[in-house]
Amino acid sequence: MTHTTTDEGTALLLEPSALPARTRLLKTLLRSRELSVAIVLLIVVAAAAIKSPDFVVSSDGWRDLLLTPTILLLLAAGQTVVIITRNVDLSVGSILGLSAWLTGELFMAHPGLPPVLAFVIGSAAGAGLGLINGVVVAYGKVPALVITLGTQYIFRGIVLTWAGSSLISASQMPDRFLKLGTAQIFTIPVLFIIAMVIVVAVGYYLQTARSGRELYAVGSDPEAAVLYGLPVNRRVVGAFILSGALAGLAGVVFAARYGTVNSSAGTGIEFQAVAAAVVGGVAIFGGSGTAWGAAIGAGLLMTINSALPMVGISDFWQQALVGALIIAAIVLDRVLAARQARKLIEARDES
Amino acid sequence: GKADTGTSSDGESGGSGDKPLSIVFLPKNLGNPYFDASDAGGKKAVEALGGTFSEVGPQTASPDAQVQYINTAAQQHASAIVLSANDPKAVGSALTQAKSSGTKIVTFDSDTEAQYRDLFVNQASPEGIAKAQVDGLAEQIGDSGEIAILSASANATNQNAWIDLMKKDLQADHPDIKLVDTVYGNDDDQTSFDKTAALLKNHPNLKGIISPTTVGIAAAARYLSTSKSKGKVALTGLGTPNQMRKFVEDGTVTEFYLWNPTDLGTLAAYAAAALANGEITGKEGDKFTAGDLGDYTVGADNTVLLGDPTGFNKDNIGDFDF
Amino acid sequence: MLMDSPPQAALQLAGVSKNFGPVAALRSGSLTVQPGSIHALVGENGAGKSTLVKIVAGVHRRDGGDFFLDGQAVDFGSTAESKAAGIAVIYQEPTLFPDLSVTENIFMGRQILGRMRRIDKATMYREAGKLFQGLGVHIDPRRPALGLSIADQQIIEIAKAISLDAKVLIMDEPTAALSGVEVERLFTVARRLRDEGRALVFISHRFDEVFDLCDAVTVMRDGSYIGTRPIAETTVTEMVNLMVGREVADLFPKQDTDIGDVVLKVEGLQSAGVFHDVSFTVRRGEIVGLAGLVGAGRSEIARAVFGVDRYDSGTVSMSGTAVPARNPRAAIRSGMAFIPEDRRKQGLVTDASVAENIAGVIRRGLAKGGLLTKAQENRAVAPWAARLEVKTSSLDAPAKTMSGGNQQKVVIAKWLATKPDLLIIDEPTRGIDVGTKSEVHRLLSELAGQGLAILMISSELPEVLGMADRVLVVSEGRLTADLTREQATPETVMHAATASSGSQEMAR
Amino acid sequence: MSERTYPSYTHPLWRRLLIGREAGVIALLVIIWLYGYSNIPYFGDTLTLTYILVDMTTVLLIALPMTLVIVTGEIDLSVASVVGLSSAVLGLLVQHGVGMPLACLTALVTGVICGVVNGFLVAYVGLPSLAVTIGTLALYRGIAVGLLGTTAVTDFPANWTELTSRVLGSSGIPTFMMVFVVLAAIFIALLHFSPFGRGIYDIGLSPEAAEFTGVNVQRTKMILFVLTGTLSALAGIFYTLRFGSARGDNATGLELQVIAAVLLGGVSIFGGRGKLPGVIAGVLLIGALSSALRLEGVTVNVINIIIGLLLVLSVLSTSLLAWVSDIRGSRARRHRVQRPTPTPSSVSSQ
Ligand SMILES: Nc1ncnc2c1ncn2[C@@H]1O[C@H](COP(=O)(O)OP(=O)(O)OP(=O)(O)O)[C@@H](O)[C@H]1O
Ligand SMILES: Nc1ncnc2c1ncn2[C@@H]1O[C@H](COP(=O)(O)OP(=O)(O)OP(=O)(O)O)[C@@H](O)[C@H]1O
Ligand SMILES: [Mg+2]
Ligand SMILES: [Mg+2]
Repeated sequence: MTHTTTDEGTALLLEPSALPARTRLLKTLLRSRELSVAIVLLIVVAAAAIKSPDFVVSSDGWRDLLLTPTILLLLAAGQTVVIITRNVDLSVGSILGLSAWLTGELFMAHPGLPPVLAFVIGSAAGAGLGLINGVVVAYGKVPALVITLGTQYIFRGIVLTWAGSSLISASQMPDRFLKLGTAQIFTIPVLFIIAMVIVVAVGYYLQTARSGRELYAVGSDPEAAVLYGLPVNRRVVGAFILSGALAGLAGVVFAARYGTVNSSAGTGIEFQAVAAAVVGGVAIFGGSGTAWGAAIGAGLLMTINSALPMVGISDFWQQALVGALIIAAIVLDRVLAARQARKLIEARDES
Repeated sequence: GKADTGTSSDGESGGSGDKPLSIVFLPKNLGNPYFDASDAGGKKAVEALGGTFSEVGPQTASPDAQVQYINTAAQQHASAIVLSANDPKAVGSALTQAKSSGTKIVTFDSDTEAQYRDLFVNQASPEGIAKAQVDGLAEQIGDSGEIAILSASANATNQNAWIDLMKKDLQADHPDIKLVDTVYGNDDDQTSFDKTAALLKNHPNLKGIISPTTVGIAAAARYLSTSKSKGKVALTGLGTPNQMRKFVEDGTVTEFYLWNPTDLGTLAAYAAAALANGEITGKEGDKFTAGDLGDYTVGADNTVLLGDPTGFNKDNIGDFDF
Repeated sequence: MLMDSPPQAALQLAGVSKNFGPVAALRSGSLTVQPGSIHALVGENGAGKSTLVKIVAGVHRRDGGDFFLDGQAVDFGSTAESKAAGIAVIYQEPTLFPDLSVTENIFMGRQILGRMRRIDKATMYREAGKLFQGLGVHIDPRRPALGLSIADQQIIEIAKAISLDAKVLIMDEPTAALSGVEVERLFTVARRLRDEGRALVFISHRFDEVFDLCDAVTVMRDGSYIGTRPIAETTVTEMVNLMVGREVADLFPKQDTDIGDVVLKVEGLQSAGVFHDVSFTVRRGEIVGLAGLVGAGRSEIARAVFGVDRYDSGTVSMSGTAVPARNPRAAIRSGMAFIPEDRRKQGLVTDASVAENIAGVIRRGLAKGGLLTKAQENRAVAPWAARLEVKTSSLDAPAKTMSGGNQQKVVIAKWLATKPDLLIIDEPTRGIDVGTKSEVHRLLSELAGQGLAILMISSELPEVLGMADRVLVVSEGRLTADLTREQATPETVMHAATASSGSQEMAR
Repeated sequence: MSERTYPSYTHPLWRRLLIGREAGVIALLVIIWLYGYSNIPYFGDTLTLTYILVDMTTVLLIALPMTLVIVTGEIDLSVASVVGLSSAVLGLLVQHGVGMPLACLTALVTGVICGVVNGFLVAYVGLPSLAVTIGTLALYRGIAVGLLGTTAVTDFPANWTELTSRVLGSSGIPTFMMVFVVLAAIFIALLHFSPFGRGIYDIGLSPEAAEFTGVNVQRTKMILFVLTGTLSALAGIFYTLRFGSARGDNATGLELQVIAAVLLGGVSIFGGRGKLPGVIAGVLLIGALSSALRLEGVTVNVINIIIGLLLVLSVLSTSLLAWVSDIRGSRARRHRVQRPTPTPSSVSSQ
């Protein structure tokens, strides 16, 4: 089996070890979906900045550019982990709402509560709800789509019951906490830093931990995962717990950022989270994709929303553009995957 | 009439006296402190009259969800529905049906088309509301420069009416002020917040924002208070004192306006009761008493007017709690 | 439990049974493997070998019987437990994660950890490289598993099992897709493991391999243990007799028939990476056998002919009329019938009823005014079920509750109901018990006698040799021989089947 | 060969009708109706019936083709956006003075086009429908909102808007239900009494086997997505006329209601299982339950929780039953396994 690397593309697929380490890394990076989405994101930002430099240059513009996607960033990273296992979590919007309300109630009851503790409690509450989703999906052997659709109704119903028609406003939460909503370190908002640290950690975990890699295996072929002796149910439950925890955290971030919470916080955001993951290169049927890609996807979706009016497109058309973007992303994925599969099969003729 | 052949048909429409008074308050959506205040006023009034009060409403401010609650109230043969409409037309056929089964319809805060209701309780004359906000802002920004409007939903009747009047006022009395943009926050806190951010970015020379909606002005104030535009971009509009107190005190907002929503709810409840027990029919010139608020007369277009809006500022905001 | 027999068996199963609903996959399976030995497990398709393996692996839980490991009674509820107990299994069907690299596939769940319990990729790639070197193959450790040939997939499975460092290594037909050289390398590794004192179980349908490699052999038939012999004390004939339970000649009741006009004509069929320049014909009354190793591409050729798969170039025609590509409906209209190899996934809608399955293709013709009722279906299918003597309690029983042989009869009934001119049948008797097997053979023979053209793909050499009027041999996607009934012997067929591409032109 | 005869059915008709999720849903519907009739004031009014039916008409219409799509194992999340888009198109045309018949027709054609786009991407490009329709959910809604901007078109002729609230005599049944009844009959014939319908089940149970049997999987899926698009557009026209208001954001979030109702009606999200009568009962169950709860003064939050629980439990019921019988089975097996066995040495010496 002598293999002369004629076609560079196939070489990267079939004989990556034959390439020098640096070339390999570079080529993998250049072909990665993360990079292409990031480039689109940069183009969007640049286009908006040319029209209106304030979009990036002014201190508020810069802060909002980073702050606006923060919540979706967290949700998309959590959603990625679930989608990688070939499931989906439609209840994240309701979990966010519950956690945001919980945060408000906590501060009303204990105004002296350290903000850190609010983040911990919010995430823990989200993790608990994620645990419910995960256990029912994994051990009930029922499709995640249906279960999380059901729990979406249930969790939202709980927030509604709890919150009723009231609203927790900024004046009812301590300033220490609300300041976090806009606090900056070296001009970078604290909430954004928190979200980025978490996204990077989740991405790193998925790449370098055994259990992280097992999530990919479970989604790539669930039956094979059982034959391998992988703890499939535990991994699925774990994925839902992580997604729930991040949604819970996003709820606390929501409370800090917007300063006002009512029972409808986070309504409908679950589709955006799924869309961000899909745009960021996460395959909807599991097995591939990164949390980083999803985060960039989230950044792109949210930034497009605020950039469109700058480039003169009425914001009524934003959603249409987002939809077109999602479809373009999955069509592109399919085309690339089909090309790769074909190359791999044809390469068998030559070997 | 046609559909009303059920078991509990009570014959006479209008329910004269002997039928217990039951009034359903149906705000645009739940979770809105403005409606909390008005419904509280309504509740007190209804209970004072010895009737049963109930407050129902959808989660989000959409007309289709409101229709279901109108239907339910009609099924229960409620004496009257007191409604703030999410769409002037979309709730129309449901209201017509409710009317035909004997329920009186009072709108408040946001009206429907006139044929669908018996009475509209107007918080303030649209002209008065528009003028208060425009003149207020003009004074704050020195009567010239770019301003923008942050409204609720694109279809909110009252908002659109006020915006039209504001435009006329601007043209007539403030030629140097330029309205550069109107954006819609859908009475959603997060959306309004993000729209404010976008407004400031898109219009670097913006000098003022008018937000004629309580959700919008609070969100905009919160954004402004943390941005470098605080104190440079003026903000006014319609808001509740409790929500705005903080921003008036920290200087983000100089003055904003509102009528007293509790009084509005009270007046609507008394009007509904008067209709239900046949005291008035809603035609121009009808008179009724609204408890402590005193006597009111139905004006043109079957409308009752509460009064002029109040301005809230550093000096008087401490006197209010709603 | 106290032991008195001196060398304690590494693995021992006795009287193990397993049912899948109404299907008794294993009635009474027994197997005793000593440490430091290689034990062959043989039996016909469907004898229950793989089921036995899956019980040892913890995939299935046994319904009854005893299971000891190193003398300890065990009962595995999951594959993780059996793995932890030191059992490594190479399953018959490769089970890889297509999205992951081959190295990750090998080490999944027990990756080598470096600093801070992070996965040490560099070491893993190195280890994988070493494993492949030991097996004498060239596979890049970094490439994805997607797109590997069946043979390469099997090698990954072997590498995975070897790297587990297990006390007991079970290999379910690991050589089915391998070439001679690769088989030899595997055997070297296997012998080394045996000499290290491990116990190995080797399943294969190739007797030469069994005699070459193993120390003892256990024969199974029809889900039951038949006997165990030291390899030195047995012969191929004895093994076959034990496996089949009767004289072999019984199995292939081939009638002589008159061979008529060309029905199917395939010319220059080509699909990149799968098969190349395939041309052949099948005539009325003729049974053409398509032989070759697993993964040679025979099924792919058949699927392309029938229009389920695409092809790049070439033509297919039925009785002189061209059949459009990638259109099974058109193929059916032209008179083709196709019984695919995977009965449960492709041949049947297992959750649907017997009646719905048999009526599957003809139902469009049954509808009156566009409407179709269950009654119409039942009326139409009953004669076909009767003709094939399908054993079922009622016509609305789901197909999944039936035995493999009966399922195959349902598939055949479904296609015979279309009154085809050509029947393509892929692995006609895979997983079918001996009795039904000869029934199927008799039926095929009878159908050919009535003038049906039959293209039969089979991995069982005796079946091909016994049934076919003509044998086509496929190797690596090319036709490497076209043999008459007289020319076809185990030697000529195997020779052509292992011919590597380009080394030999087709011997017409 | 001996002619065997086969009974057509294992179980008698009554048992076949009684087992299965459909029977459960229908029973639940009847129970709620009877309970409401005797215990909840005003529930017995014909007006209640009218309101339930009018409220659920859009869901009923879309649930018909949605059932077929889900039976093939796919899903269409874009339906509510198609409702919004067709509503926007209708409104825009009426605003520009186009006559109602032509405007309605154009709105329907819009739905067909939406369906073709979904169907093409799913069936012919082979993309997962979940991802595709999340994309078109945003796309179609975006176009709808983009087209109408801030305006709501309300000037529809009264004789058209009245159509949606007209009632059949004194029965309380809305006249428009006749259209639904005809459509339901067509869809039931299509799914349960036609070769095409059998193909739909085959695709859902085993797409590979269906392809081998000569079912045109791609074309079938295409047709089904076009049907969802078309009926969603019809629902959009109904919705617009009922509220007399065309808005781009009409029926936002309706897709989840439709899917919840379909799943509640016994359709498996994995495909291959489910019947239309069950689905229709499922939709009416949600309608009746919500109406009953509202009349009892239960608020929207509790209604949400109840519907969510119903959905989760109905899907779990099959698993729970299997689990219970599994526990029983494994207990029995453990008994067998632990029974005193011959020593290994005696076995190996056979
Ligand atoms: N999951 C299952 N469900 C139902 N029947 C099964 C299942 N697995 C195996 N069977 C049946 O059990 C019997 C034994 O199958 P098994 O795979 O053990 O045979 P085998 O000896 O390995 O055959 P081969 O040589 O073809 O691999 C067959 O009739 C098969 O159809
Ligand atoms: N899951 C798969 N992934 C990648 N390639 C595959 C896969 N299955 C089959 N192939 C490839 O397709 C070709 C034909 O395989 P296939 O097993 O169908 O051949 P076959 O001769 O019909 O063997 P069988 O005896 O199993 O029917 C081979 O090149 C094989 O490597
Ligand atoms: Mg086997
Ligand atoms: Mg094959």
